[in-house]
Amino acid sequence: MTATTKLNGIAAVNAAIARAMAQDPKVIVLGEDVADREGGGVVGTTRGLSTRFGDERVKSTPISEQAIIGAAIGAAIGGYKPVAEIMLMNFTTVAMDMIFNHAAKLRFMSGGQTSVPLTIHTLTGAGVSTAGQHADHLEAWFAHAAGIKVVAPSTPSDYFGLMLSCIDDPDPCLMIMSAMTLRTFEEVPNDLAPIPLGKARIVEEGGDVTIVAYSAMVLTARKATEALKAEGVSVELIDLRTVAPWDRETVLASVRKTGRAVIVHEALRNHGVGAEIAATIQEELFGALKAPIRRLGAPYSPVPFSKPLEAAYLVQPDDIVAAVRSVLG
Amino acid sequence: MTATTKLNGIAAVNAAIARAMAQDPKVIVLGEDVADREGGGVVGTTRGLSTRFGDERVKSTPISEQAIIGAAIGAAIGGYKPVAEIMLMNFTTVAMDMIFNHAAKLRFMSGGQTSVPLTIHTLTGAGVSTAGQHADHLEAWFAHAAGIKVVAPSTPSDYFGLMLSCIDDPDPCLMIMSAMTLRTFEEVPNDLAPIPLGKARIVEEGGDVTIVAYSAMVLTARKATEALKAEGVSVELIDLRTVAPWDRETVLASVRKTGRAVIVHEALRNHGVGAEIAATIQEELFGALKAPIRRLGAPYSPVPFSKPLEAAYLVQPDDIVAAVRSVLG
Amino acid sequence: MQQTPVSNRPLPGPEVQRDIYRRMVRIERNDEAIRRAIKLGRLQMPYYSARGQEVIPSAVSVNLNQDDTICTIYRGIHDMVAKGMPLRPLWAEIAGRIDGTCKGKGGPMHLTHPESGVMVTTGIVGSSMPIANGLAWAAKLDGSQRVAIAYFGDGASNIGAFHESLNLASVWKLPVIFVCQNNRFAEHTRYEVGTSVDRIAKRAIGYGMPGVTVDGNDPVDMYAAAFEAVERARAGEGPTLIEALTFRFFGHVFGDDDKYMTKEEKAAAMERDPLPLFRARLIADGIATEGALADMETAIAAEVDDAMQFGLASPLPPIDELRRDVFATEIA
Amino acid sequence: MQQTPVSNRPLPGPEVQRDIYRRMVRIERNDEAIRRAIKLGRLQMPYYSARGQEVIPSAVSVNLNQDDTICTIYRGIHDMVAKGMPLRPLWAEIAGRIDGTCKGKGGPMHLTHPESGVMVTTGIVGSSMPIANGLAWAAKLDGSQRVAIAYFGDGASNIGAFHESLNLASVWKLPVIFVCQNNRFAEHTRYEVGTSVDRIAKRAIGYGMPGVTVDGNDPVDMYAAAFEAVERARAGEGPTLIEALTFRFFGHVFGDDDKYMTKEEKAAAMERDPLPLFRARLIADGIATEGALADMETAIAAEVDDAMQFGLASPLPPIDELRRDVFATEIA
Ligand SMILES: Cc1ncc(C[n+]2csc(CCOP(=O)(O)OP(=O)(O)O)c2C)c(N)n1
Ligand SMILES: Cc1ncc(C[n+]2csc(CCOP(=O)(O)OP(=O)(O)O)c2C)c(N)n1
Ligand SMILES: [Mg+2]
Ligand SMILES: [Mg+2]
Repeated sequence: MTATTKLNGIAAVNAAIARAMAQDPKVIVLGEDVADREGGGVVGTTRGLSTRFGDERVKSTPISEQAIIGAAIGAAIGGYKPVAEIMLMNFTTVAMDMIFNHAAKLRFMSGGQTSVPLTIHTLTGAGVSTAGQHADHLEAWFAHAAGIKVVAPSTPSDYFGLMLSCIDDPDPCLMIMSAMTLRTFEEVPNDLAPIPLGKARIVEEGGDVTIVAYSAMVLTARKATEALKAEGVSVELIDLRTVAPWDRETVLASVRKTGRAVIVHEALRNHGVGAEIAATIQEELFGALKAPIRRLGAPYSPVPFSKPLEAAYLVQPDDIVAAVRSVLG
Repeated sequence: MTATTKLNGIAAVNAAIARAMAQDPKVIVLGEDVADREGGGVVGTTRGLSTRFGDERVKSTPISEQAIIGAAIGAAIGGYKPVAEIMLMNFTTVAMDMIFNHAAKLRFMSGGQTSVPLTIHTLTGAGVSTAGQHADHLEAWFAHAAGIKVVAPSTPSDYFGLMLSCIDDPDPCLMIMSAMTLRTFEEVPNDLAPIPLGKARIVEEGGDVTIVAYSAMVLTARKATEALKAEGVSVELIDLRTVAPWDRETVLASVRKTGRAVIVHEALRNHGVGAEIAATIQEELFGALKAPIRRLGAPYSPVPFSKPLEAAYLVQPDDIVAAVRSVLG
Repeated sequence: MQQTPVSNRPLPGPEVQRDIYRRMVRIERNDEAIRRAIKLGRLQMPYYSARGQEVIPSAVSVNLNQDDTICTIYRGIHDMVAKGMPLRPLWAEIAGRIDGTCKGKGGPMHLTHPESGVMVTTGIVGSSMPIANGLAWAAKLDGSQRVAIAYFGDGASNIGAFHESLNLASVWKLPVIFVCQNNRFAEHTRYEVGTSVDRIAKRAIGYGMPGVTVDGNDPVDMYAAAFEAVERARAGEGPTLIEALTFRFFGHVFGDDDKYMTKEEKAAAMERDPLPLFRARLIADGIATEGALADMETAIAAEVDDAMQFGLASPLPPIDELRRDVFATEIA
Repeated sequence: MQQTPVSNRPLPGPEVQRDIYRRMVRIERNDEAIRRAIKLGRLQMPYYSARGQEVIPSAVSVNLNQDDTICTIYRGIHDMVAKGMPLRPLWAEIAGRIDGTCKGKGGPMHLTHPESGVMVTTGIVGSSMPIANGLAWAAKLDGSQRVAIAYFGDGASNIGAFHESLNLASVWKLPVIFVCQNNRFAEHTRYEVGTSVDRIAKRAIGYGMPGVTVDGNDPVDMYAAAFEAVERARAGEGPTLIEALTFRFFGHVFGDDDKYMTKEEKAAAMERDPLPLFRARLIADGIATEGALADMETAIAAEVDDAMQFGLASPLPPIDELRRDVFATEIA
């Protein structure tokens, strides 16, 4: 029996980075407040790492996101595997040139001579009263950029296993840590293998309808799935885990079986990754669908502060139940 | 008979800004090299404006895109209607915080107390050997951001009429100027009325298949349409003109009639605006479709330099013809 | 760095000094009430208390008119209160209610009140500065004498937007004042860990702009620096960078454990609490009597209490507010 | 600004001077050949000629080893050639061919050649600097003596990335050198229209970093500044900002009309063409003979010609190169 440790998402990411650093001296860490002198990260993602691996491998930075990602890119093409923290996803907007024009493109533009094995992790998500500039889900932007992978786990084990894969990957990866997914604890095997990028997880098997979700919306979808089960609806719930590249095979196989799909994400519904998934399903499974594919996501609005508005902004279990009912006709 | 002037896209935008400045003293212009001392814009979009309207209303800036958009936002909430040039769309990445976190959100976050009647225009597009960092089409990012409108004209008249509407609009608008669309000239009526935002234009009426395109891809789609006509295929070609919010009514009415849709854009196919349109059509017109909706766009790659790769990167008329044939079965 | 010799410095008269103190008390009482309400669970919000930094915006704001504008940050309620934002809509906003400045939609990090000149509150480090430039440009285009203030922290002086903003303000000679509230820390990062220069004011040299470092806990010093900067801006002579040294008493976000500094360091800084110090000085200098100050404080306490009651009693916004103010026209 | 007194300055010996000249000639002949090929329609590319700026990277590069790294910009072919990038793959790349450094996929604005230390070429103003920091960090982590150079223009000193990079380099004491090639213009914008300080080197003060302004057309001056900065970086003493004054002979992009400057101004600047000036000096100082220089020039002309022939004869890349190098694994 393998030993396990009870971890939440933050502790899981922390443990994964620590394991990678112990195994590979090329793994280095940077970001605002990441060293222990500064508290090991505002939420503790990097706690203990500078003490264990030294101040040269774990460096707190000024508030300079362009400089953070730039330094990470340079170190990466110089042979290192940097893990960079951008505190919140909205702050990637001040580093978008570095991420999009450089990290994602250098391998291609150099004809394969340089590579950027960089991992960026960043927190986001509504539901914790942080309002308009601290909670956006921008994964669709990165999915629409060639050369960068995006993971958005929903469980401690997935945070652990996907972080290992991101660090190990020879190309830039962005890990989205959703506030709502970081509270739950799970027993995670200490020797958990890396979880391959681009592979979805079937959370729940079922035959009537496929629900595709990721990040916090997996938790919401689980609640909906329970409610639907009670009504006798057999749901197949898929946690994408990796948003780009997403697991077409698993999703298409499921919808081929169920004939119905509901896609859920926290990001804006309009032009969200749900659009790509729906567009792909209709193209690949035309004629095999029993109902239109439904998409659920945030309304076309910035994230509001006031509690009832914030709740209405977020997809709720009932919204999913209603969407499933509508496709069941 | 109204007088007309022969204009290309650049001259049309220039004329529209000039008309707006003449009519409304609150319209002001800023950007790199925009004043006449600096040549009136690298491609001439703002040529003559500082001479005509003075150096205080038309200001060349340092190379500081955050400062450019920031100054534009401040002036906008201070009662002006700034028209800001960001030379190339890839450079919006250094100003994304200002555009996304601020320009797009200030009205909402202030509960309607402040507004940002800002117009940004920016050039982009492959086909002119500018390679990996000067030619991306990022409209899907902005479409996935609540609070900003995106136009992407394809003809001189549309550049003219849409620029007038953008400047006049009480909210932030982004105009994409595609390199490939700026070469053709057209006789534009001097008193052309503003073209409403959010309204598509039916370029060609037809009954067999709907092609939805915008920006440079309208030109490509026109060529395909000619070729298809020769084969006896009746194409309805829609130029979206406004990408966000896009004209659902016109597109859905057309596809309801034809039962088939092919969507084309220059941006990456994956997670492009074509995904949103396809996802919407399948949801709204389920059962009325005769074939799966096809999407054409750039392959998952940065823009390459080498000519044959650049040609392969861009959707060509033949690609559209083939997609149309495939939906015609 | 330009530094006016101390002897020539503009001094705040008695009335102005009392006005500064009044603003400080409003800030401090209001801050205390917010912290209490959070502790009691009556407010749910991330709170970035500016306790300890009261002098800075108070001494700046006595030099401003109502139509002068400010752009501030998440730690900015002191800046707004000093500028004259009424407390009732402020409380309604931080409680997420419909009578809030922003109908509850912006919340504490995005409080906005153009009527009192509070134009932007941002949660993004550095982003108050580029927008303040635009307000200053608008003031100039209007042919007005208005000035714009950008408030920000020491940590924000390391981000790109700072640089672009100061450079643009200088080449355009904008009537804008960059007020850096240097409270020694950026979240948990000590000044010198993130900042490569001993005095942020020195960075002004790189922009051909006057830069001064002042004791941001000393109302007289702070007043003088603000006075000169405002004069210069109104005279069309361009921007100024003011670095005001201070300390935040409650860490980065209310609830922090302050582990990243020593107890002694914190205690020493808190001994320089500007409120009791300035209060004693006003009395000692014969500028105000104990009785008058006590009356002022009582009145302010009542005002804060009223605002809190008002805010917490205001209704929550209806759900369709999500469709309003995204654009001028409601979303269908 | 720190400035070593002229008398104490490190001087390049005769061999080094000849080496600087050799690099300058390689740059100049190569530039001329590119311009000719564009005019003849044999190359299709936007070309940002660095004619006139040959001294800067040449005098820097004689202080560098092969494994020292550079990050440069669209106007950077002179920097690469000076660093030792072979001309054959350079030509194949700008012709978009499979034998190019980047298999034709990057093109002239993204030439890359790690073997000669050319790690990044960017088309985004300012973006060479943040990445050079990372290369310097890697050098430090490796325990090596390597240094990293970031080349950029005067206009780039006004963008946020400049500020963030210099600050980080300073607080981390990175072995990086920021070389600003101040050619008086940013596209069509004159230095003082966009830049708020009379000397960019002064901005170093704001980062607690040495900053020097040198005549970038004077090989001896430029050598001295680079020598000191490289020494300092290798000794672990941190970064330096060098502002090298120069002029670009062919405007922003090859084909420009230069309307934004006066004819006299341009003529005056071009009189200081560094190539003939340095050539004459080498001969006058007895460092090289006319004959030896002529031989060198002939050999370089042949090398450039060979490279051009090679590049233009190289095959175009196959279409499936679009699926390669997006990720390490080919796209399916
Ligand atoms: C661009 C960006 N990066 C990071 C953050 C997270 N953050 C919020 S406040 C803060 C510290 C700011 O320090 P300082 O500027 O000194 O202001 P203070 O909070 O001390 O008043 C950080 C890093 C942010 N809001 N924006
Ligand atoms: C972020 C960004 N903004 C604008 C541009 C367009 N642009 C390309 S070169 C240039 C001028 C740069 O001037 P300078 O830094 O002085 O370098 P030089 O070209 O003179 O060598 C500009 C504005 C760009 N490439 N990137
Ligand atoms: Mg601080
Ligand atoms: Mg220049």
